[in-house]
Amino acid sequence: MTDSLFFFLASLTLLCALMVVISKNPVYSVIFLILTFFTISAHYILLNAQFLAAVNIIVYAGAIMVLFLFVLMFINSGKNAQGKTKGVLSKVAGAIAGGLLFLVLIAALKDVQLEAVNPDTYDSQVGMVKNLGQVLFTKYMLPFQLVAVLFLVAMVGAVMIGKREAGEQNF
Amino acid sequence: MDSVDLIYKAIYILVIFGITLLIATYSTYFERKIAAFIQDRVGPNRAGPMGLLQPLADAGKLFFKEEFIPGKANKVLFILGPGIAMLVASMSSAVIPFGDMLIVGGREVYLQAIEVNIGVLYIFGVVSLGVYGLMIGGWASNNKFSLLGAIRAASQNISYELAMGLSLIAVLMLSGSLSLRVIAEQQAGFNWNIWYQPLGFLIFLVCAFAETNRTPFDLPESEAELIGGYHTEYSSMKLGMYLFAEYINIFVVSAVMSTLYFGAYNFPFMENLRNAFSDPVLGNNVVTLVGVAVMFAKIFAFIFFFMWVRWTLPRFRYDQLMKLGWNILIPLAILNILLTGGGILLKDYLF
Amino acid sequence: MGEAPEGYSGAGFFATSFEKVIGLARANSLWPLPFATSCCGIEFMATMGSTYDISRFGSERPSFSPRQADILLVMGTIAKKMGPVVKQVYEQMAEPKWVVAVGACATSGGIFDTYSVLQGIDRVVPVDVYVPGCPPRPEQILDGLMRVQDLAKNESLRRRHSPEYQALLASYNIK
Amino acid sequence: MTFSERMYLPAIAQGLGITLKHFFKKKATINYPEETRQRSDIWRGLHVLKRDENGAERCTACGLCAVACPAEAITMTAGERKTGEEHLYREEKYAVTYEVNMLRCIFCGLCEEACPKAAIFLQDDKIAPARYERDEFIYGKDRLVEPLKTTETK
Amino acid sequence: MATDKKTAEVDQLQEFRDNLDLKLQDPKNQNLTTLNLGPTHPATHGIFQNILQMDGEIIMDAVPTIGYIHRAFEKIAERRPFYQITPLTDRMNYCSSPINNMGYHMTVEKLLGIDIPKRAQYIRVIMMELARISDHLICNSILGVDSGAFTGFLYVMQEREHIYDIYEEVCGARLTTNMGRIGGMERDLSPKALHLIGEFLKRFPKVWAEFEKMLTRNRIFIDRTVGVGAISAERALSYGFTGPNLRATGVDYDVRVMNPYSSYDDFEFEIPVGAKGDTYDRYLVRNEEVWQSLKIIEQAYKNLPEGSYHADAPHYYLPPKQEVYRSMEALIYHFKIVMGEINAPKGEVYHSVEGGNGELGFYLISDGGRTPYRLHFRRPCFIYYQAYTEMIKGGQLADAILTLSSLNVIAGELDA
Amino acid sequence: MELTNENVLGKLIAQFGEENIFDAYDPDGIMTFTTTRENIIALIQYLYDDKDLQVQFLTTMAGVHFPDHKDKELCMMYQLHSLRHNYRLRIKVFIPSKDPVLPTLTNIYAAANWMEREAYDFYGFIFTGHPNLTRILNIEEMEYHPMLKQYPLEDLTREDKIDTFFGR
Repeated sequence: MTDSLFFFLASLTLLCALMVVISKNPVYSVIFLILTFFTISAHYILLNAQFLAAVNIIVYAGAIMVLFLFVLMFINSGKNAQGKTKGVLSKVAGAIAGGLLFLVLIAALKDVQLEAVNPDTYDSQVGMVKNLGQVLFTKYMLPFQLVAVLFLVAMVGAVMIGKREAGEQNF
Repeated sequence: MDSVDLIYKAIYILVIFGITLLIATYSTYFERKIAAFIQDRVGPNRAGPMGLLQPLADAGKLFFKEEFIPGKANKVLFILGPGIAMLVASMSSAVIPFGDMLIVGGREVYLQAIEVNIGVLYIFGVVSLGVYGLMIGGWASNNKFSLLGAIRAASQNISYELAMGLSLIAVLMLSGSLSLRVIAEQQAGFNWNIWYQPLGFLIFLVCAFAETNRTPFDLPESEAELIGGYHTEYSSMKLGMYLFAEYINIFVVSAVMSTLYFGAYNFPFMENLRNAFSDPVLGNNVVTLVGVAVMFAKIFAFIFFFMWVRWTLPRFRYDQLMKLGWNILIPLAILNILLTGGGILLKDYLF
Repeated sequence: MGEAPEGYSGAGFFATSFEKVIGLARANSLWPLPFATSCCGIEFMATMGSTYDISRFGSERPSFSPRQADILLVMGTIAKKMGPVVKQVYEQMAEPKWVVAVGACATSGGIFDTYSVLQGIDRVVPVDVYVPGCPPRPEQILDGLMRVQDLAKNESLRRRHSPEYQALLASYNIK
Repeated sequence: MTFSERMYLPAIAQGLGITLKHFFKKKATINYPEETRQRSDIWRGLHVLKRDENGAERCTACGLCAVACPAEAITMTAGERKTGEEHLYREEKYAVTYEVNMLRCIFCGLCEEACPKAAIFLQDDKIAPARYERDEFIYGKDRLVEPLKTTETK
Repeated sequence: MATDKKTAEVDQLQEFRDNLDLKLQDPKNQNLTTLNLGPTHPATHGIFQNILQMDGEIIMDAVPTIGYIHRAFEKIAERRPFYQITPLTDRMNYCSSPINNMGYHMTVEKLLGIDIPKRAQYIRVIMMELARISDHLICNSILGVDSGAFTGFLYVMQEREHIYDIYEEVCGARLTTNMGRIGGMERDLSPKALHLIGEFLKRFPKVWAEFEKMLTRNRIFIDRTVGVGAISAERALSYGFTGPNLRATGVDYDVRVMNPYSSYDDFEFEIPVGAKGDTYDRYLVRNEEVWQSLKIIEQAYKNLPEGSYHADAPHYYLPPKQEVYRSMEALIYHFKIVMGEINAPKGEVYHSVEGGNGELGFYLISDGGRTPYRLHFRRPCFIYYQAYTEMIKGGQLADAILTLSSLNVIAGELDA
Repeated sequence: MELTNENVLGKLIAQFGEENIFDAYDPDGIMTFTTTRENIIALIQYLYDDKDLQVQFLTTMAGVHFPDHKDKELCMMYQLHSLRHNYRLRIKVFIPSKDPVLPTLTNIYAAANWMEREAYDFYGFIFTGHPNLTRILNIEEMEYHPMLKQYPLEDLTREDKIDTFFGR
């Protein structure tokens, strides 16, 4: 049951992800990207990481992609972009780059051995909120705080850049 | 989970869905009646007794109105928009505990469709998706007023989600759980969260208004400016679904507010009532049923409040709305978190 | 094959009572598009007001978007400059739609028998109900609304596909 | 703005208070068509062509009303009264046809004012009803002339 | 005269607007959206069109189009006898038709040289001030509607029904009153009308105070209106603003005081002025004017003189009906007046009254015929709407809508 | 200086000369005089700038058509108002209908913009220097200027009246 569900979800994810790239209309791309996030969230749930699943939806699907869509709507580039065709050179270059990436991935994954989970010691609650929190604030305290600071800096920087772009009134 | 439980869940989900739809349908009626009463009018009174069939007439009319897709619209997304709005709206009532536990034939039956241990996050996630319906619909209409409405909806929802989430965190700090059922259980009797979180509730209330696009935050569809906003180009049932989704959202948000801050199905002296019965099963069931009634009373009170406010206040302007969200509500919510944290620490220290 | 008894021929019994139900629903949920240009628009405000309260008929939701409106209430003078706009709005409305010409100006031009005023909107769109008066009292506007309700109640669901209706639209050069 | 006004809430609460007060107030609505609103006695409603005490038509087809009409809504043709028709028409001249185009009419009351014979009146108890067809609004004498009063009732 | 009140805010706004043109030329800002506001947009009460150039929500430029209900009043007036123009004036500013009526009548009376008895003048004042109240209360409550607060509108509309009741008792119609005649009023105030006015004076202040309470100090409303659609006194005067919209900028020009007509000099009242000329000031000025109008009505109502309600001008004022039936002379006058055979003297007159919206002027040229040779209306709305483009530039879409409703542009008057 | 009609007229004649300020009379308490189209703008500018007069408010502009006056068929009336002194005056300019050209007033009064467009729409006045002289009230396609006396008022498509009674 879980296996078939996994394969179904995985293929759906891949399909949606492909559609993101293939779709001509950027709005469709965004919508497929959102679908991709959903299927990934479903994967998280399969892995018993509900918190991650919810946060994935809230943050990525609920906020970031809304912003993407927002920007797309503003510039409304869907119609303009469709007319343009890319040159042969860029197509070839794209194909080569993609192929190389594929090769690297295969090479990297070829020798990977999945460690089998020991059913006796496996804690099914490992992905739950409480455990996650505990781990973050004990074992990974320093990286977590560093990431937080990094985020804060990035945010402040984004605000500064945004402000300087838009309004002469404030700065 | 055995099959009886599954059947029970299926029935319960159907019932909740039905009730949601019914309440949403009749919300339109109550909206019109309440508006009328506030404005010294009588409101719809010619369709059926006291106009009670008015929502059905509206629905019937909308069903049989011409389906219209504007020539320049993006057909797929144009149809998808109201669908998403409706789907997302009706999904969110799944995790709300409308009542405590009933004991039927020795079996404990919880009056909640799905118990998820991250119920709050679930609701939050689903609500945050609601904006897609408006955005996609508004964009697909290929109408500038719709597009403006869609853009307003997007920025408004994102901004107010933040403040909403932050105000929620304070509640979560108190309860220590993301499960709505646990949060509800902790507020037994009269131990409601509102007593500890008045500021948080206020922020949440304001954000709830904004998230459901109700006056004074109804900018995405403000009639005087954008005609109908994102649903300007919609006719027939697609419009109906948008309107429906709005009322379902109101219902859900009212339910969430009752659960988080007003003790859900809890009411004062419920223990006294429980102890008044000699049979504990009977006592439990009576208290639960009264609890359900209390829960719905709270929800209706909130729905009334939503409508009452709508017919009283002028709406904000776009930039003022943003200012209120980012400059006032978010700092206040953070302050609230700090205060709550301090309070909890102080309590631990003192007692 | 014998003749069907009266009332059972044509559309079946269920179809007709179904039509009746839908007709009733439509009649009680007529959302107006107030195309208010002048004085009659002010009287329409009075009709929406507490004293006359158009909401009793289920019509208090003014749909300024033509897609969502059921009746086009043309109130006030329609100048020749405005005529095409009226027609465009009418074309944008979704079926079923009705048009009420309220007041002397919209119905016939009234006292404005001048070079710039359209002598009655029935020159650009088909009108279902005429309401006289300059401006009509709110009672008369409600009266007009009730006439439309009568029309809606008795209208066949298929009327909008009938050749007569198509011919009517064609005579106004609509679509 | 004072501080309390800055806080949004007091003004909002005040507004909510006012609307709630109205929620319980007596409603101002008049249930037309079941009830009708009282109109003043001089309300300018639908036209009527009056008869005199003997039941004869007062109108003499002088045409003043048509001249006075700013909307040019009144037309009439005059005729000579024949002998034997004295009970029908008060003067020697009478209106053979008398038409008011109710769509054109703006109910300004100038015709009533212009009439030297007190024949045309705008009555306060009737309003021109809405109708479906344009032709139905040409009110001829059949619809304008006051019905004959029978002796027993009014 | 002009109080010369200026604030830095208005200057700032003006500067911002001036810079807009520069911004428009900036190639970065060429990517503007065109938004068509009207002619059937719900916020254009009445019909006019604005094609806006928007940068996001900010209006960079606007091109107004009017004439959607042009009805050729001035042409009709050249073809109708003097008395038949009264119904026309009703339909010009239909929110305050009695003022239009009376203004026209006073113009003709000025041409004919008729003096009106005091009682008729007082009745006129009462009616005109009632009309002003009904005009202002529509304008201010519509401002509420456009900002989303619908309910206050319906509260004051109930009161407007009572004003209509009074009209109905005086002339027999609700909106297009056709009230008054050249030489006085059509009929005297009936006891019932007097009673209704008394009732109105008692009841209305409470309703109006309640309406003010709902909006005036509500921060949302203040935020929406303060500084919105502001115009400086200089620009306003250059555009020819009059009435409440000019007074909101701080210039206390009021025809009722500057050129008193119809014994306005008998009454005590104040002219409220604003300072910034923004939407909020216009709202406040109108609100205060309603109170002043109430004061005037109260004075006129208390001191209503005895006497005739029309001038003794048999050539121009229709004789009473009873006379017509009896006396030959009256009948002849009656015929002559109705047929429009009484020729007015040659001459030209300008007369203006303080209409609901500002100086409502009538410029009448008579060549001695039965109809005016030329009748020109100075329509205040025509002037306001011209300035609208300038007033909304740099504001947001929502501001534009509130500015429009606070200017109280009435399409019938705008397009004539 | 007290603003009476005589004083103002004297002042203006002293400034612009007898030949440019003529036909002065006082039909209704408002001083009315005629000037030429060459002087009209300078005159209004003078009235605007003068310290004593401060006539700084354009009340209205109205065109009039006199088909019987030879070479003076069209008349443009400017009515001005000095708000500070509450003094009104009226200036007329007569021009032939063959050559209906006037200088624009828009540089002094913003209000003149639409008033001049209206005059153009109704009578066909051409205002030189006007920023946007197009029809304002009527449709752009209209081929005549409807307020000229020779054109009919009525919409000629009206069917529902018989003219015999109306005496017009």
